[in-house]
Amino acid sequence: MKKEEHIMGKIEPAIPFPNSRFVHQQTLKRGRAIRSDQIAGQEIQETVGEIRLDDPRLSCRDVSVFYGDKQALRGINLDIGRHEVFAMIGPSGCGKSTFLRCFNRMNDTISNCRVTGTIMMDGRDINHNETDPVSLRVRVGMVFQKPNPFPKSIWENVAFGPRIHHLAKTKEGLHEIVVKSLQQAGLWDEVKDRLHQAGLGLSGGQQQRLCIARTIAIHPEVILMDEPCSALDPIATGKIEELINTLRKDYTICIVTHSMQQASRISDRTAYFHLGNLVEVGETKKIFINPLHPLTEDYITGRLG
Amino acid sequence: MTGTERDKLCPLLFIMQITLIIFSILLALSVAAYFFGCRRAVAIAQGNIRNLHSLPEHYGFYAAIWCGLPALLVLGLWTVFETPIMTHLVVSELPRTFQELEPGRLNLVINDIKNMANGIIVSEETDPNLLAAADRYRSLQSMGQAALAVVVLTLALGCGSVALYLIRAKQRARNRVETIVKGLLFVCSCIAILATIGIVLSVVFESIRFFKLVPVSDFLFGLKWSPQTAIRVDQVGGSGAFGAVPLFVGTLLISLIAMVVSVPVGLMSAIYLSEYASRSFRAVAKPLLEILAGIPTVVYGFFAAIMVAPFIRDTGSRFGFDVASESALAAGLVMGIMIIPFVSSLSDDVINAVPQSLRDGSYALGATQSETIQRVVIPAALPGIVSGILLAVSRAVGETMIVVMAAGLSANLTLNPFETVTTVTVQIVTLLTGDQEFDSAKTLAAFALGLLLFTVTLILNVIALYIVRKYREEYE
Amino acid sequence: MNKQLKKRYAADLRFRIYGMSAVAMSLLFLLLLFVSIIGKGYTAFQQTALLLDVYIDSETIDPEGTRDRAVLSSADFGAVIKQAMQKIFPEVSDRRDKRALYRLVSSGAEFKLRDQVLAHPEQIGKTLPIWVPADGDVDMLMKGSIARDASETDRPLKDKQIAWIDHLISEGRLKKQWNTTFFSAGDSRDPELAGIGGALAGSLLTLFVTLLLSFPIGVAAAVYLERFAPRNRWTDLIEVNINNLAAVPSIVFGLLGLAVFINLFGLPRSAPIVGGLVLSLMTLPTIIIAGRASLKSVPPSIYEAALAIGASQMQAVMHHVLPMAMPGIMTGTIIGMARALGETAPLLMIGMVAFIVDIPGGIFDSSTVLPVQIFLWADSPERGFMERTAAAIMVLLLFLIVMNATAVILRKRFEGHR
Amino acid sequence: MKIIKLLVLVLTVSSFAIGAVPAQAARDHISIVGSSTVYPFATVVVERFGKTTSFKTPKVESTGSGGGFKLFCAGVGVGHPDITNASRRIKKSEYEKCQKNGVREIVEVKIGYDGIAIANSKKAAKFSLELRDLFLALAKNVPDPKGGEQLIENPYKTWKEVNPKLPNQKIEVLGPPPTSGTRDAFAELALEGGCKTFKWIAAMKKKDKKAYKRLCHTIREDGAYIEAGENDNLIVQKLQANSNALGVFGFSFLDQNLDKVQGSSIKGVKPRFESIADGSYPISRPLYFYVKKAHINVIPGMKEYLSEFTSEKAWGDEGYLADRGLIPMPKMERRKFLSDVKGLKALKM
Repeated sequence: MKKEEHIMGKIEPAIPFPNSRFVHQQTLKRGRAIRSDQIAGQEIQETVGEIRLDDPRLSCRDVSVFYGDKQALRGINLDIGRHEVFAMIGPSGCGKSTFLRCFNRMNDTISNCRVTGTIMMDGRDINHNETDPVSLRVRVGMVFQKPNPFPKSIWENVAFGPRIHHLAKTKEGLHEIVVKSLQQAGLWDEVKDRLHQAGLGLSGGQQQRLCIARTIAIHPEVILMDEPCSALDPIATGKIEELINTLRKDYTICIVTHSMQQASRISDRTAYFHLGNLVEVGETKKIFINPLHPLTEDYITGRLG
Repeated sequence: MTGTERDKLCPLLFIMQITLIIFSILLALSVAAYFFGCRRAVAIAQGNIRNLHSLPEHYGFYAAIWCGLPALLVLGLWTVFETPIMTHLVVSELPRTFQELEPGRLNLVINDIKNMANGIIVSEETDPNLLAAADRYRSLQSMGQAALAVVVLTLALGCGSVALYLIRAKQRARNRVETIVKGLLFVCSCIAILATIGIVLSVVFESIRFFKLVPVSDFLFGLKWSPQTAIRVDQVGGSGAFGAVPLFVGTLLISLIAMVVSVPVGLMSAIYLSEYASRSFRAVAKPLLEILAGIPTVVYGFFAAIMVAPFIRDTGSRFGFDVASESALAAGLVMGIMIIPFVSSLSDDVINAVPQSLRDGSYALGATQSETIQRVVIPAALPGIVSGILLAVSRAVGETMIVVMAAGLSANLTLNPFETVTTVTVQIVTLLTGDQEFDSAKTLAAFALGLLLFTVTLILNVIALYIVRKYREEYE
Repeated sequence: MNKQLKKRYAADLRFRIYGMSAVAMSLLFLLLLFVSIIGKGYTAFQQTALLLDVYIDSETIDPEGTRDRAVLSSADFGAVIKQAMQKIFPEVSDRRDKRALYRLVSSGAEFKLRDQVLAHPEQIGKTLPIWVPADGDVDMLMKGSIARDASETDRPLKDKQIAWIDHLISEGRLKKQWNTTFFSAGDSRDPELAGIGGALAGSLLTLFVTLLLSFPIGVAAAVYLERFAPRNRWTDLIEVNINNLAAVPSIVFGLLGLAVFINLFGLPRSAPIVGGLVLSLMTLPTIIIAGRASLKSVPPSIYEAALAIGASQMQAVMHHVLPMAMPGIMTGTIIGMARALGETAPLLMIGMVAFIVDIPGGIFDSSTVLPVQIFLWADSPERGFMERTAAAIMVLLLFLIVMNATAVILRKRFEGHR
Repeated sequence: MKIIKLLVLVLTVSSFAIGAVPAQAARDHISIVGSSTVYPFATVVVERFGKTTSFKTPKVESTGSGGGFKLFCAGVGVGHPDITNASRRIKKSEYEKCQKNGVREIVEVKIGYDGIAIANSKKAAKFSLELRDLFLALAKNVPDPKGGEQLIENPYKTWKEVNPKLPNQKIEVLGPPPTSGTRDAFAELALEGGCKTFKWIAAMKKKDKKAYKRLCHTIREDGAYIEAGENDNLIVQKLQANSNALGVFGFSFLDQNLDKVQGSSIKGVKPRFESIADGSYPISRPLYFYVKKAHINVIPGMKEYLSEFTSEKAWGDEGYLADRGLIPMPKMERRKFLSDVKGLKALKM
């Protein structure tokens, strides 16, 4: 019944996050929203590198995530800029996916998951109880590790988002959005003749691009990608990376990846996570050429991980 | 019971006990064979089991099977054929006058003899011939039992000792034992096929006889059902119309009402329990719902006939409807309640089988929970749900007790839920419980209806299973 | 945008409410069913008894004074009971009135008295206070099922009789007692003497046959199909067959039983052996399917581990896989048995609907089963049978709930272990 | 050790199973089939018989008179019933069938009388019917209401159309199916009785007996007459629920359910114990059971069952059967049948 925990998760419009207000006040009371070094009595390394940005799109302060009693993330502080591709790397279980899921509150769907700290998006707290997760997710799209097209036609897959959000008044308008999204996702040429065939009939890479098309069809500001290429072969991976390259001019993209090469190829900035801590943040080139933290260095050189 | 009667009963009890004793001895011998087999195997191996091909216990089982199985077979055959053989022997010794009796009378005489042998003397003046026959019967029986005991036990001992004697270190005892066991398992798994064949044969032959009397087309497309052929020559019966369409329509009407109740309620319950409800609520509510499925249909029938039907009638007449006391509505409604858990647990399974990634994908696009369920989860689970509903329909069509108790007998060709209709199953029951003889069109019609019912549910099941299989393939 | 969102949330809430009300509705049905049946049936667990001071007149029952059991057991105890009633109401002299008076006592009273006298012949010639069952109508009046204020023609008891009953109540001769007859007796035409003992024994015998046949065969078939069967057409056929058999209407199994077991094999009608055979064919698919699911859920690593240390296929299955799957198989079996216990329709086909008083002692004796008894009683006109039907349903449901609860607990524990 | 435990278990279980199997399948109880009208009386006797004697209680199945004869006449032998109850006399055709199948000697026992009541719910208006009304309302073909000697398919929809004195109510009669003796008797006494009141039809009897019978005994099949199964109890319950319907069933059921249903008077006579006993109620018929003589010394308890049924305490004026609604025969008739039973006088037709 491990699935049950997922399904059981609730989106409660009235009280979007039971703990957020409390945490929020606590942070305010303490007067400093930047860093707490000691949480739960554990020794925390300071994050190395440049955390802050001017005019960030997303800004996290003191973000911790708990699964039941287990703490998965410890006091993360991080800014993510506009129109940048931000990569998160680290060994398995370091919390990078969990962190990613905080940005569109996907963690709400897991019943025993608790998020503390503040994540501001364009200056507004996304965990605030007036922030609605549904409208948040319109602004923050997400692509998952395994391609998960709905068991519907390609057209329906892309039209799903615009339709529930009433982005188009007419069927023609909807079709326009679908076509544009597919074009943007670089899938149009491959599927234009079979728009009404099942999305599940596409190849893995195509499916993943379909999921990206589905995401950009609702015009998000941020796209979260959770290891989008891990289930794909190198050719399909190359296509996705190309796509990310073209998308960066319109969107902020956060990508979690296991592949350091991928991170170095596509990202502007990179963060290295280790056992729930954010160890180092910096420009990708810097991180890969000259890591400051010994842990980062160990990981990048392959001694760890 | 007087003392003498008890004395006369003794042989019977004694005989019963003998079979039991033989059986017990046989089992004991097998157990002994098992131990001897084990021990002998160990002895042959000179204490080192590694010298053996199989484990000692396999040799034990091997010996036990040889000891028990042939003897058991003989015992079984004897119990089956004992009575006919004995009877034949006794009858052949009866005076000619008895032997020349027609079979029915002879059968009575035999019953008398058996009763006498059991110590039940019916008539005051008993025929000495019969008394002698009864004595003969009894003595034959005890002789037979004695012979049986000797044969069975000798067989067991003989086969057992040969098997024991033949134990060798390199004997592939395990393989042999396992082949026998595997054979037994295979035979067991074939019983399902036997059952199906039995069903088909038992309805097909009678149906063919029925269709000789009533043409198939009349049966399948006739609009009038009135199975009252006269059962005697000089009785003036009805016309004896065997058009089954009113029955189909009635069955469908009641099933439809049942589905109208059970599909929405069952589906929504499943959705609520699997998607919304808290773990603890689910843990309580699900077994409670399953109780609804476990309640015997005769209880639903009672509930429908005694409580629901009068209630519907009264309510209907309050609003100016003319509701029959056995309206299709009452039976359908209660049948619907019965089917709710059926629909809900099947839907629950398929909804749970929808991968979480689809839900995540939908949430990530900013869908609310209900939108996710309605637009992603349900469409994804639809084939499974449809097949579940088909199974529920086949259940509704075959349901008997509720309709027997709450629906009527008059075969009205109507779609009005307030009127009385009758169903295929009701007719089967009434046709067969009224008059059990096997040659009138009336009883044969029941078998034709049974064949029809079997075919329809079979088709529904096959379609449902096909959908499920295809659907599984899609996700695996 | 905001307005639209509100609308969407409202739709979400609505959907949720639909779901909740669906569950609530189902549970409400369940509650309604239970409440109405318990409400109708609980009274049957009590029975009105009548205290009579019976003078066991040796003139009437044993004029020759032999004290022979045969004489005593066929003696006219009815007359003795009538005398006792007459003694309480000496003023009743009219023949019609007398008959009306005697009707207040159940016809079972004389048998109760007879058994008592047979057990203690020394009581002959003495006056014996004895509680005998009152007539069903008296019982109904005491329980309030017959309205006293209805007009005389509208109720089975006449005004005079009610007056006598009131007199008996005031003397403390009428009292409601725990109804042991209901559990011990077989069927009867008199509601006050009818019990579920015979049906219960029939049900147990039938279930015994069912279990004896379907459990070993079902487990063997499941093991074979899940672990040994080669993938070929024959196996496919068996599988399809089992799945179909699970959904064949139960009444069709009844037709099978009638045609094959009764007409072909010549087994006796109305006997638990035939019922058990039919029901075991019905239960078999349930057990096989549950067994296979349970065997499948045993991690393959265990099987492989057993093979790796040199066990044969058979040993690996019998020693490791089967024991681990056993709780699941048992759960399936219990559920199958519960279904068999509640099954009625196929048993109607094989003649288990008959008036049978004697409690069956073996699987070849004529008998009915609990659900069929319910069916028979549900069609009986006497009011007393209505409450007895409901009470029999309560007993049946109790059995089923206990069985299902066992299955649920077993499943829970099974899941907990893994 | 496990194996030993298992074996012990197998041993006990199978010994239990074998112990339950009788060594041979001889029948030691009486098997009774037949009319649903006689069923309540037979079961009472059966129950008494089982309680007062050392014999096993007979098994009674309610199959309807016709079905009963069919089973009864199928042959002699333990596979066939010993006794069949009937709510009418055995017909010549049935008797011949019995003879043909080797059931040669049959003992006929008349047990008393039963009226056929036509009743409806107490909540509804009371009916007062003539036999002619019944015929016109229920026959399949009736004389043309416009006059003349031709027949038309029954056009009547309401009772008022049949007879202006009757209530304006849809004709809806619940009655037994053709296998039942109640139905036979009802057709013979009520419908034929009404049928005969048309002079030209009565004249037909002499010319074409078959056509006459077909006309007078055939019940309409257009839904006005509803076959409610063999179970008369069920009809009572259905009447209670449906106040528009009339029901046809034995008087004993009316007697037992006077608080629920009311009997319609026929030809001005109410269905009462007394009126049936003295013969003034027009639709009353004798009840019988038939015994296979060949079985009498073979099946245990047959003689004793017969003497129980024919004892004064059972079928007498104050016997327990009278309490159940059976109308006793006059004393002389009882004596005659008692001596028939004692002498096992075989029926001759």
